Amino acid sequence: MIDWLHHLLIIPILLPLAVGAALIPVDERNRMLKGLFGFGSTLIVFVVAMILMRIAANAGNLPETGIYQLGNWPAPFGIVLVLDRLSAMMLCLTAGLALAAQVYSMARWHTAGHHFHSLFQLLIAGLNGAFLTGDIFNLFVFFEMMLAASYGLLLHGSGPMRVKAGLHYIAINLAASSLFLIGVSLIYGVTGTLNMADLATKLATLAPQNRQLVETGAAILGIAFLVKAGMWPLSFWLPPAYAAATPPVAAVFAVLTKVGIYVIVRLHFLVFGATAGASAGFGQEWLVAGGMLTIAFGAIGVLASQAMGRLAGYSVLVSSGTLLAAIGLGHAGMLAGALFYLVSSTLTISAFFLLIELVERGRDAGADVLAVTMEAYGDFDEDEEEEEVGVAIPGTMAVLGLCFCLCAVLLSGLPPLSGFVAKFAILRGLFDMPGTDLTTAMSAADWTYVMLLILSGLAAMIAMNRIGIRTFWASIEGTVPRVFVIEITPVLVLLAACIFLSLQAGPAMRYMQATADDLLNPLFQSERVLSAPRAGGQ
Amino acid sequence: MSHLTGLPTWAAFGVCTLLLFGAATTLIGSLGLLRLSNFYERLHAPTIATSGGTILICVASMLCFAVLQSRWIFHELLIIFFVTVTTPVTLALLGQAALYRDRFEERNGVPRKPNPDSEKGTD
Amino acid sequence: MELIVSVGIGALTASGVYLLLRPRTYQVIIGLSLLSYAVNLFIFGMGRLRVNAPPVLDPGGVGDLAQYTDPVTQALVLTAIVIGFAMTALFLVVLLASRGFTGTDHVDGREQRHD
Amino acid sequence: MLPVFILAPFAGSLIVIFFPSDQRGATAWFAGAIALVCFLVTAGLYPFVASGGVLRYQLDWIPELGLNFTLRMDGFAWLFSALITAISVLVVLYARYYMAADDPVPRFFALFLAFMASMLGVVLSGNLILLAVFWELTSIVSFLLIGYWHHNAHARDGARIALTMTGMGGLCMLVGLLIIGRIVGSYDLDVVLASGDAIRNHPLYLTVLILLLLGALTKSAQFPFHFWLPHAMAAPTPVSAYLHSATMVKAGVFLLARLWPVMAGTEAWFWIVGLAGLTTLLLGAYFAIFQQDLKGLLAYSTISHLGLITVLLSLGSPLAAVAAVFHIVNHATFKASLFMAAGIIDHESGTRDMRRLSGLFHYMPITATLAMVASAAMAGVPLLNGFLSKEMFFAEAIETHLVNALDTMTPYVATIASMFAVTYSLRFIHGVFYGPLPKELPKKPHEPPRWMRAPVEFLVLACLVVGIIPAQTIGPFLHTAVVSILGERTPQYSLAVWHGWNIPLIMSFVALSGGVGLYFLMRSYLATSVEGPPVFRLLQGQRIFERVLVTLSWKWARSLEQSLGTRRLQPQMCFVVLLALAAGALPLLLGGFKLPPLVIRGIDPAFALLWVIGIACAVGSAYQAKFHRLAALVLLGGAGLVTCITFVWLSAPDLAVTQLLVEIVTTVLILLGLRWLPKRIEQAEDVEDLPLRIRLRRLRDFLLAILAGGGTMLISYAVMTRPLPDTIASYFLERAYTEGGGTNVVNVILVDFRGFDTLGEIAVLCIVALTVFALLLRFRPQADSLETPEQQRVQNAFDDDHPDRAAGDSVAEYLFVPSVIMRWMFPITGLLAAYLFLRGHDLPGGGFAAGIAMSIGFILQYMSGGTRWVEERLRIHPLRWMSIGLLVATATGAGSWLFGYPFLTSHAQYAILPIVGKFPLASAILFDLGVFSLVLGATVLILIALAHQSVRAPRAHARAARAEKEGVR
Amino acid sequence: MRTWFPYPLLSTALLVMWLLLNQSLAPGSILIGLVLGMVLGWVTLKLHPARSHLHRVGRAAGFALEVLADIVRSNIAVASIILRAGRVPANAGFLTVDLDLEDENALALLACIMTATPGTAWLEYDRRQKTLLFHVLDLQSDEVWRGTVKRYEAALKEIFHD
Amino acid sequence: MTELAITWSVLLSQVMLGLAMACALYRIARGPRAQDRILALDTLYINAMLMLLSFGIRSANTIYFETALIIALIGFVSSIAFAKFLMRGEVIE
Repeated sequence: MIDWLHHLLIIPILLPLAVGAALIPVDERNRMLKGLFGFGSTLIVFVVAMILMRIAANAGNLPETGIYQLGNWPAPFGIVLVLDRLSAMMLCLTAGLALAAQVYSMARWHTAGHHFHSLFQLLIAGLNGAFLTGDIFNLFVFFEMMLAASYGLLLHGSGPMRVKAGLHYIAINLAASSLFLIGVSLIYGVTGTLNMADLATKLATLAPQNRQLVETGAAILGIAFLVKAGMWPLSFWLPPAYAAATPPVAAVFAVLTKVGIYVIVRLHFLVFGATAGASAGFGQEWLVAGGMLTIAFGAIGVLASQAMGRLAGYSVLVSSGTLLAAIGLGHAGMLAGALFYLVSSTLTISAFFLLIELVERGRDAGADVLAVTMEAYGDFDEDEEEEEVGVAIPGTMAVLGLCFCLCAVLLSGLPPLSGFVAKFAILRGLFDMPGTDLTTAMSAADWTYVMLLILSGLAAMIAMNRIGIRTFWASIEGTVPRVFVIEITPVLVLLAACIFLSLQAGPAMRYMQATADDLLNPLFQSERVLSAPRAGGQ
Repeated sequence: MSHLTGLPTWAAFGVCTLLLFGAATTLIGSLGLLRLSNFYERLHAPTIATSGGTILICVASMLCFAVLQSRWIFHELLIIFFVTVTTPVTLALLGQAALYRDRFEERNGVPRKPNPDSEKGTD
Repeated sequence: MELIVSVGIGALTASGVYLLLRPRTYQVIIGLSLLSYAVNLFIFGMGRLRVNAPPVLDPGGVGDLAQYTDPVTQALVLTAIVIGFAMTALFLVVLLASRGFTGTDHVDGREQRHD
Repeated sequence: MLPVFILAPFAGSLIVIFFPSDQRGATAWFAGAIALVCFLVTAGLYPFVASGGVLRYQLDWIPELGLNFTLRMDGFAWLFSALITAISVLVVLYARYYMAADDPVPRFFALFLAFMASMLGVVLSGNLILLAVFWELTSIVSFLLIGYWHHNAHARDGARIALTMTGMGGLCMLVGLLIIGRIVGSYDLDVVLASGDAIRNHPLYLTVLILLLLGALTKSAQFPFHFWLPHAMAAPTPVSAYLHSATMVKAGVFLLARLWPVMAGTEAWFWIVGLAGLTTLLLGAYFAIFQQDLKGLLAYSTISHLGLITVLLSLGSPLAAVAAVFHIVNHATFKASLFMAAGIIDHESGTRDMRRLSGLFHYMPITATLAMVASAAMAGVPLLNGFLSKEMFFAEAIETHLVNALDTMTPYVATIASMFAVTYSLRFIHGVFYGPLPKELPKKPHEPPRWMRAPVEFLVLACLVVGIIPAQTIGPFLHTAVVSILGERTPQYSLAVWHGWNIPLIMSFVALSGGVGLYFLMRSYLATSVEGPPVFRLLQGQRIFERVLVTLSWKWARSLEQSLGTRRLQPQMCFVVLLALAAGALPLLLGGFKLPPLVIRGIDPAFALLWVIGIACAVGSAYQAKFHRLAALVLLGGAGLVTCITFVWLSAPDLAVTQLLVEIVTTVLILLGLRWLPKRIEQAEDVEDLPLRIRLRRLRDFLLAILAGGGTMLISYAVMTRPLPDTIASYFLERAYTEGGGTNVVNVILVDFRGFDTLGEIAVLCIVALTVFALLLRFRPQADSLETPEQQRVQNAFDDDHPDRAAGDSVAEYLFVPSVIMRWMFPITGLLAAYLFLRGHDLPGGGFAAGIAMSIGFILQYMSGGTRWVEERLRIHPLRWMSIGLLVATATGAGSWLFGYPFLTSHAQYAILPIVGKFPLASAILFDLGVFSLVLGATVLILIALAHQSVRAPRAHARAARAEKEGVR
Repeated sequence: MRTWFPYPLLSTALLVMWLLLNQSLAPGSILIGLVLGMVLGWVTLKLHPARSHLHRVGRAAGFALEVLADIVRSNIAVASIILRAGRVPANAGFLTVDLDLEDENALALLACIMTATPGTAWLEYDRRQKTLLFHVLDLQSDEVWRGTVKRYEAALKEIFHD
Repeated sequence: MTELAITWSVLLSQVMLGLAMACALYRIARGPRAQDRILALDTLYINAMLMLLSFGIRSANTIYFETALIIALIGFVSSIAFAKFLMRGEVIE
């Protein structure tokens, strides 16, 4: 029984991989069949992820359950998978999003090109691998797997927009991958290890010159992650790419940037945590600055977006910036809030990406342009005939409108949904820093962060408001879009997840707090990885 | 290079000579690339390397390892064989491509394609 | 030896980076290839350079470990080579597709006035 | 009991939305019932509250963060709840008749109930954060309510401005509340209320104050945030009546009153709140006079009255606070009734423009009477409730609270504003109900339905009753509320109509007579003037706000986005390189890193020569890549070759083999692609002719490249000259043979120690192959590369011109001898692949190298025979190979589960087979077989998919040509 | 036998190659070599390369030596031409020769031999008219070169017997 | 003595091979025509192969043989791809 549970840890990687592989030779005419198999696989992964989260929450910190030594080689020599609260949470999030996107795709989008479901499964495998692995080079491999699949999925459906955006996306990420390799190998060249936990223990004992080299490696590595995470000014490719992707793909992409953030969180706290000696907290100030700039840029972009797709893309940036700065500010209390924000914003943005296409289906492009120009010059038809009888909204539009409202509320962090809870938790963590006097405990950076957080919410509110009014209220000649049940259900489910998260914020926050505590205790974590016993009693 | 000390003098001498001659042949062949004046002439240059140079150096290698490991080592023969077999493919293709291009641009005084019409036309 | 290799890495990187910053897709793909050579050598170099060290174990016994080259970096380079190859192929096809759709081989899909 | 206030309306809202839209009556009944229940519950709770009790309810939400669902009802909250619920009952009743039959009422009532719940939430919140939650909820729901008639541009704008303003304020307020929570250590309202001194003395008090006021003043439409309110009039009148009397705008003053014990009494408070209040009071009243829209007049009057309440609260004296609370109630009653009356007028006559309305008394005497009483209350006529609170206000205004100019000004401003109030009230009555009978009204006016008027009647009655016998009616309730705010500081006050001859009375008199006089002076002007007050008309807040918003959030944002961002690749790449450089350099520079000494000894000249060549290749390739693509590719091959020799030189034969094979495939691949790129002819590019910008850019890129190259050079040199640390490699070397079962440590690492990497890596290859395949299926070549290459055309033409040559003879001849050899090479490459594969575990080679080698064999056949030729003979299923390869590799790894070991645990053994002898039987071999199959499949798929374009393109070309021809016909 | 080894010569060659690669004559190697030769023979069958039959293996050996001698000789000749290239202008030119050889493999072999001997380069073979265009680096006399080619051709014809 | 002789002669021959590669490189860089470059690339491959063989002798290790073999066996593939590209305008028809 224990054994069975033990192997469960690798299922989230292997199952999608195997299913993805098995689906390759199946004829494309059987798309539905492929889709069903893919769905089944993701569903199992989701269930497994849930079980893993339970395990992680209850007994996950025991080396016997949370560490999986591939090939039965112990850390730091072999590759290990590490289950903790954070990785379990990310697995759940990914699987959840993937389920929604997959169902959505089966309505029409998976017919836009070939091998959608295989690529999708392989993307999930890559994502899960990146979340679970405890080895930096293996992380590279899974990063590439995930990226390769994301390239494929971004290009799914082809067309000039996607290909153009894809070209930039791929070029930048290839450059970033080179940086990744340089960083990893540099770290290996100086420390002689690839295991994250081992690295954490070794860093403190290095000679200063060597430590500087490791820091260089880590900084270069950091650039690679920040490209993925979308930090300004490394993120210009992101909004066009995400806006160009087909909706189900964009929905999953929402979690892709979070991989960058996840890794930064991981390495930052594990390797440059309290035990890192002179390197403790390395690069924090850069994260803060970059994060804040990213929030600002994202918020500006949100305001400047005409199309919802771009708006969503910039929202991704805002979310990334918020998290990066929160990590960089490094207050213990904020971390739990930031993690909560991570989950909430990812779910929201995914839902929004899925929603956008449904909403825009029935719209007239010309009306848009008109509305935009009118607004741009501040012109309003003052003399318009006022008719004070309401117009009934068709059921479909009502549901879409409701979803849009929820998205807007979530994106701008308005109460009472999880977007608000997340921001509140972050701010509260920021304000509740230890220190007797609030005025001295908080730095200028902290205050700027507060301001940016509020302003970005405001920007999202204004932009969503504007776009929502234009879409739902002012559409001059819109036809009611044809929306399939399997398209709207995923959106609703994702939003319901946000609502659930808001209602269950207490338990959720407890989980996040425990996660944050884990992160802030790197010594324990590395001890756990390095002391895990081998199977077969050796 | 401690391993090479195991070679008896005669073998060492042989290996050295073969190697030097092989390398020199190759160098001459490659020099041909520099010194010959047009492409068709240069086309002959690498063949020195592929035949003379390769054979000499491969024999040197065979000799060296055969003596060192005290058994017959022939696998360099494969190299000689394959180089000989594959070079014509490249050279013939390249030569033909050059011919075609030169004919098309009418330069270098290449012979025209033997025109079947002109010959058969007299029949 | 280290000097030569590091100069070589530097030159490959410089050429690669310069091409990455150029506006033609073909330049970029050549640049990426050059950069990947540089990166492969860099990774390899991180295991330190050894001339004439047997890379393969003697089945009889392990002997002195210090005489072998670092196999880890070699394994890493192998992985990197494979992934690099895959990515070159992908980028090539994407640039072809981009060229097909936009009619130009400029990286932005439209010609700038200069370059 | 308390959750009922929140749950019932919210649940009702959810239910109501599903009512059929033609069921106006049922929907209204349902909504009304819920409102009534809430009201009755409130009423039932009075005895407890009146006895000084505080009702509490707590549900954990996020206890760790101090955010709980805490409801708390004290006297003040009770008063507000009563007001909210009572008025909502009346508004529902009113709306039942007001809303048109075609209106989608379920949506209306659903939003209405939701709004009521949010508002109740605001007043009942026992937790500051919860209060903020409900606060923003009121903003959101009011947005939807105001935009109910969203097909009207006004409604949309009004809704948007309202949300933007109040939402913005709410966010600021949240920060303020968070700071309070930090100062106090809790968000619990009781705790906060008990720690006034701590807050007032805190250094951040001013910050908190400003943030809170931003929330409260925007919500209460105080100057300079007042302008959203008149635009919110685009909402259906019941909504206006509700929003502007008991709710929404009252939330702002509610907050001020709620936190009054904590925040008030300081000079900052007095100045900021007082100044805002006084300005609003005066300006609101002044603007109200000049409105032509009935609802506009009422809206500005609301602004003005809220200013009055704000001023009262700003004074910091308990008595003023009492007056404020009292006026809150009074204002709610008369303003709700006035809005309803205005709605009736609008409803029955079809217009709200006062220039068109007159003499309506004739048609609707009862309504007119009711409106007159309510207006009188608004104007502060004695014997009506408005008078009482206004007198209290006057009384407070003349008191000296703090010695400064503002305090001195207050009584004068109060009197003038009051005078204006009389003027606009009079205008409302006189202009609309008296005068000549109206002409050209859209509808013929008449009295409204009985029950539509009932709410107005009730409210007006309340005005009267309270106005006449205040102490007996409102007195106890007011007292309860006041005590709950002021506690021990509750002053002595008397609610009586007559306080004797005193200054306030004189002020009232002055205001009344002055106001009447002013009205008659301005009457003719107002009857014809355009909307809005003179001078200020040009200064429209909403307009300015819109402009600012558009400029900030649209124009500036767009230009900022464009200047901060880019959509071009080159700058992005530039940033990546720059940041990477900075990231690499900074830790070293800041740490004072010392470079290792330069070692020139021991340089092998041959090796040095090799790298001279390598560097020349690299640089040449960079130089040629623009115009001589082929040359660049050849040079790239040279650089790759040098890299490969370097690997051999430095004892890494595995790498050399793989690098070489990959190199060959890559070259073929790029050549395949080159066909589809546009011809690029070298222009005579004179460097001098290029614009400076270009030259500078190139210089910059060149410098960046040099820096990047130099950086990697230095770092690699620094690391390589350092002694090797204690690495994990020794572990592998020790165990590769004994436990991994192979002597080629690199390969053992690949398939065993770090086999998982390999699994991922082949998955990458598989993904890329799929992507390439999928993308190429949709490939549309550009028109100019669509036709067959020039060479082929010429050669085909040659074949066509000569009758004895069949089509394709040229190519057949061209390839005649080479293809014989290339064909025989196929089995040979197969053998090589088998060789590389089988020896992999012990010697350089392995599944990957074997796969690539085999795929080269295939490519060779394609090159010699062409796509069709090969595919007629060999059935190639690369997709199947890939799938099988990946599955085999995975299954091999999973096989170890059967033995109770983790994934990919390898089992190595040398089996003794008959004849064959000792044979390695590691499970890793099976894994490697998977790798082989996948690599073969993927490589072949990529190359062939690309090659197939050449077959597809002529067909596509022919299709296009045909289509064009048909199009011409 | 034919069904098992469609190309006996190929299979033999592969076996030899396998043994050379593995540098062993162990029964295991031979077995694997045979199996590989067989399997690859089957696969090759699908590509239908032309079959040829070797006759007179002894003649072939003699011919090989003859060619080897030619290679050595021409290596020296060409090397001297290259070294003298600066001073003496090369006397290069194109030549055509009619060939009777029909067998594809024999022609390929001829191409290999001509390329392997420096100084002659196989350029173009017109299959309809059976003429070969080749390039000679040192064109002293047309007939000598044509004679050489004819000599090779005759030997090959004998060996391949077509 | 033999050691010295071998060391020097191997070194000398490697330098010669290096120079041979340099000649090829010169032709690659200078052209003038595409076929010259490709021819030179082919030469470069052969020279590299010989360099590897000489390195095998120098290190007295047969483990580097495969790399040389691969160049001999399939090194020509890229050259013929180039050649075919020149002649036909595309590599695979």
